[in-house]
Amino acid sequence: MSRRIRLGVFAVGACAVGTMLVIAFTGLPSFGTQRHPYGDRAVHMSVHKQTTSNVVSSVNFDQRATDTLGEEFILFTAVVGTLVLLRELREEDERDESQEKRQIAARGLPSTALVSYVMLGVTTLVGLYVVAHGHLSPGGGFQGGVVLATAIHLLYVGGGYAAIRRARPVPVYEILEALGAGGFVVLGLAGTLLTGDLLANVLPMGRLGDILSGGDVELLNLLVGVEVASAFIVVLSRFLEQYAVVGARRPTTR
Amino acid sequence: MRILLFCCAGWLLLIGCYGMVTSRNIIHTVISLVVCQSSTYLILLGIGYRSGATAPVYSDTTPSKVVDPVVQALCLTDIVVSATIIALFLALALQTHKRHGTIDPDELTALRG
Amino acid sequence: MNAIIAITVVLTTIAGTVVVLAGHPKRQALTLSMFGLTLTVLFVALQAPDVALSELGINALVVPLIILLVAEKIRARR
Amino acid sequence: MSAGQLAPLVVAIPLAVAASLAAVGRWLPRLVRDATAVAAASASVGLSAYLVADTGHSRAVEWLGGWLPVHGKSVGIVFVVDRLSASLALLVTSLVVVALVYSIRYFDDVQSHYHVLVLAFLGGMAGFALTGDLFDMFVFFELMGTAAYALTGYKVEEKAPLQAALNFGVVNSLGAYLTLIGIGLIYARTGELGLAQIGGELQGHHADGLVVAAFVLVLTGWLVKAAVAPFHFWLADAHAVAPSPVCVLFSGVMVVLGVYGVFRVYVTAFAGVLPADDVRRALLVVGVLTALVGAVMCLLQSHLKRMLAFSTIAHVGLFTMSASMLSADGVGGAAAYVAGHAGAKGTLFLCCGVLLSRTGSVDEIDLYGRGRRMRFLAAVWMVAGLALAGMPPFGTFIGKSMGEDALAAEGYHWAPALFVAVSALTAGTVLRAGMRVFFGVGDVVRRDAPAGPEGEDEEPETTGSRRLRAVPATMALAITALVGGSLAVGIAPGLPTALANAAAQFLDGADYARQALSSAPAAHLPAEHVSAWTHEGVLLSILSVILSAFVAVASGFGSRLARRRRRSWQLVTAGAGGFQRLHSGHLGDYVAWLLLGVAGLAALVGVPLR
Repeated sequence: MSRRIRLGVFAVGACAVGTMLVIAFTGLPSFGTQRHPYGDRAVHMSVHKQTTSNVVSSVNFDQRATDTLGEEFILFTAVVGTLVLLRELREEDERDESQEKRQIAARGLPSTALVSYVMLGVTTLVGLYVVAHGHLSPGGGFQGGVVLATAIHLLYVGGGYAAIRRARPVPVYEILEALGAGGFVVLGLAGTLLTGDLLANVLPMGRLGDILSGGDVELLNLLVGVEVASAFIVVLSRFLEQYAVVGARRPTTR
Repeated sequence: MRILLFCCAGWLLLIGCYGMVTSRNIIHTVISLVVCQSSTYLILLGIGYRSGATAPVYSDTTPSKVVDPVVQALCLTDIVVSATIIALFLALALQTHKRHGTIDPDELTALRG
Repeated sequence: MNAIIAITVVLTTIAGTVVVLAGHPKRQALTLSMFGLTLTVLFVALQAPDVALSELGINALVVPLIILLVAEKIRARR
Repeated sequence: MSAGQLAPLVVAIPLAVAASLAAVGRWLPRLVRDATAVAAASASVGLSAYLVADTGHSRAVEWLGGWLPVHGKSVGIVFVVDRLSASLALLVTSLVVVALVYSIRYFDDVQSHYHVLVLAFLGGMAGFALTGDLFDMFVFFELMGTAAYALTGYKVEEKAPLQAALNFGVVNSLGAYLTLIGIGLIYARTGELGLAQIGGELQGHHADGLVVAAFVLVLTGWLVKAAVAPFHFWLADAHAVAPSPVCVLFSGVMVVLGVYGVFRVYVTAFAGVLPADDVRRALLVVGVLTALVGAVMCLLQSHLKRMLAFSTIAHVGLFTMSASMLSADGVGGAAAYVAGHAGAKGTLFLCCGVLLSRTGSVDEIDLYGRGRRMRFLAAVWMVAGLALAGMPPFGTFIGKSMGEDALAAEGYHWAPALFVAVSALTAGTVLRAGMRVFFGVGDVVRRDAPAGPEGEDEEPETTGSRRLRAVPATMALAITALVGGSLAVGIAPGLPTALANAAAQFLDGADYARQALSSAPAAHLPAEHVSAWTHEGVLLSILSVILSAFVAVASGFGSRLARRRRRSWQLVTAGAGGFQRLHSGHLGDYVAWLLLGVAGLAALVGVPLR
């Protein structure tokens, strides 16, 4: 289709879909409605039966843990997929080592290095805190994992590509990522073995507010933290590698 | 307020689609997809909002009015997970550029007919 | 509270529109980061700190970073 | 342990093995990786078979994590397995085993990523079939999507797979977001996410704009996956370039799961609020459109895999038409058709894989007469082509006959003619290609520019990128299993009756809710006796076989016919060319069509309700 016809088709479709959405929105309950039956039940269950004070974590890792299992594996699959798509092809294997080294040496300034090392420490601590307190306060494995992955990449600002390559043996994180996803499903299967139900709680609950409390929620949170952090480290490293190393070579003519 | 919030979400969805339809660059297409996706979070959280309520986290055990935690749980995992899917698409864009020499949808011609 | 939500909603919508209309991927990465920030504020206003934290990490930081890397890489190949 | 408690393991076991393979696969020899993956998929086959056997009279219900409902209300996620969903899971898992066996001699697989992706794909598909929660469906939908995008783009050294994977991924993601908006809307109205709970809340209410919009939006995602026109564009791209064993899964089950999702959601959640006549009409229109688009486009292809992809689209249209009758015959017929089609179409895709490995091409023009020595492939290809036409006693015949009956019984007397025409067109095209490739019969076409996707060389997909001299035993085994499976579906005694009864169970939404929420005993359904071997059924099938032979000859010698009637032929080719140009491979086009499709669907469902 030509550009104009495409825009025409889009305009017709978009107008109709927009109208449909507006009609649908007028049927919604008023903004800030007090009626949230599922939400109220979830809060009730979380407060009275569980010992997690962050209800969102309770929903994520206990009441609707199967969703999170699925989401975990979407993450896992997407990372494996990215690795497959960015895999080194045969013709690219002949690396130009000297150019690679020059690229690595060119990065990093002493003043920014110091700042970024300090930042690295702070950010890592924040990330660990966010992961560990997911069942108590806002945050958890998903958010904390992202913070941790970002923290390591501050090294790139300070120490350049060489520093980050030392701190980040990518295969280790690939394995950690798989173990995080695998651990989630294994803990779920432990539920099947012990109680008959997949993802049923099998760990002691502890006391509300304690850092070691919440039963499975705490451990699942940690596993998700491991997985998300390693997943983003792996993904970022692949893109960084494409940018810093493969990009430095002459473009493959084909 | 209801109409404002949800119509803005609908606008974001459609403007994202507009971006994808008119895009001359696959990276631009993928970013427009991210904008579309943001509209879904806006809608979900708007639905879960409760006037005068606090976040669904208890500092002590006395329950107070809180907003719907379920939609928040749905959103927060989805945001993180979708980022890796976006990364997958960007990896595809990178390889597409390597093989086709272009990332303009108008010039990608491997799949006609 | 509603006033804050209304203002951030409008800001978010504008930011999202700017992201789509920005021509170059690099400019889009920056505007996307701004869009992520406005969304973060909006989610906080909607009493969703958990979601806001994810949004901050992902759409304000990680995704724009990847986009920048890819855009740079593709520019370098030209 | 109850059958219900075993149901989630169909999903969990492959996922656990996928994660372990990703962790340690790099140190394992290739054989161990293959064996582990096949064993994991086989475990799921066993579990699904047990579920099929156990769900004859009642459903297997499992509240995950033990979050049982209190007074019919729950905070958890439920898996509700009836015989139809268990059978679908069985089909999914069995096809994965076949695909994995076939892949033993397939491409270099570093770090067993291929196996990991296939197992995750399996987990997503099985989860989608078994879950009884709308948002959980969405999650598994995304999981199978993600694995599928990566598998489509697996051959990164070629041009077309990358573009196809992007088209597939972006269009599917957009569909998924629309589904999520629909889920949000319905959550705002009912405050529930479980299918049965949503159905209970909506029961007896007035269908207003919100309900219609929510229904249409939720369906959009599923219909994109089902590749129903005008959401079908990505399918032809993806199926034409994905590795052949993966195409078996794409064509055999992934698109079918989209159709399944549509009917599952309607029956359990929306049947109490949207009248059946209204939905039936809408889905019938969509089905007819899809069948016609697929059949015509199929005829115009010379790239074998793209041809098969359009044939899949045509058949999805037929499944949708048949199931949209919402009767035991219609849904049961669609199920039989799906099983028979999966075998036949899978066979053809695997044959393409062998052709690609041995000749480096899958274009019928390039391959003219080059398959003369390949006796096994020739025989299997022609048999599978005839099965596609609905030749008795293949499974496709059973499904086609039951579907025609169901449509005629509802007063759509033109529908059997469409069934015959569509299956004759698609099967005829396949037979024409077979004649050209394996027998060197038909016009020799000369062309200036390479047509179809990837005119340039395709890389063979086998290990070590050597060309194969003969068909390896594992590949022959997989191909034979698929042809045999298609035949077995057709001749298994009592299968039509069993499927019709399973369909009656599937369609009983009220009973579904009772069993899911209060674990009440199942309502006793009167057992129905159904036979596909009616006079009309057999006659129509023979007619479509004869017609497909006619199509094969006519299109095989098309240019000779064209020389006689130049004027009218030019008109036809011009029209066909214009139609073909709509399938441009342009992502912007696909997004525009998607929005138009949503609008059309909303009009079809919503306008008659006013």
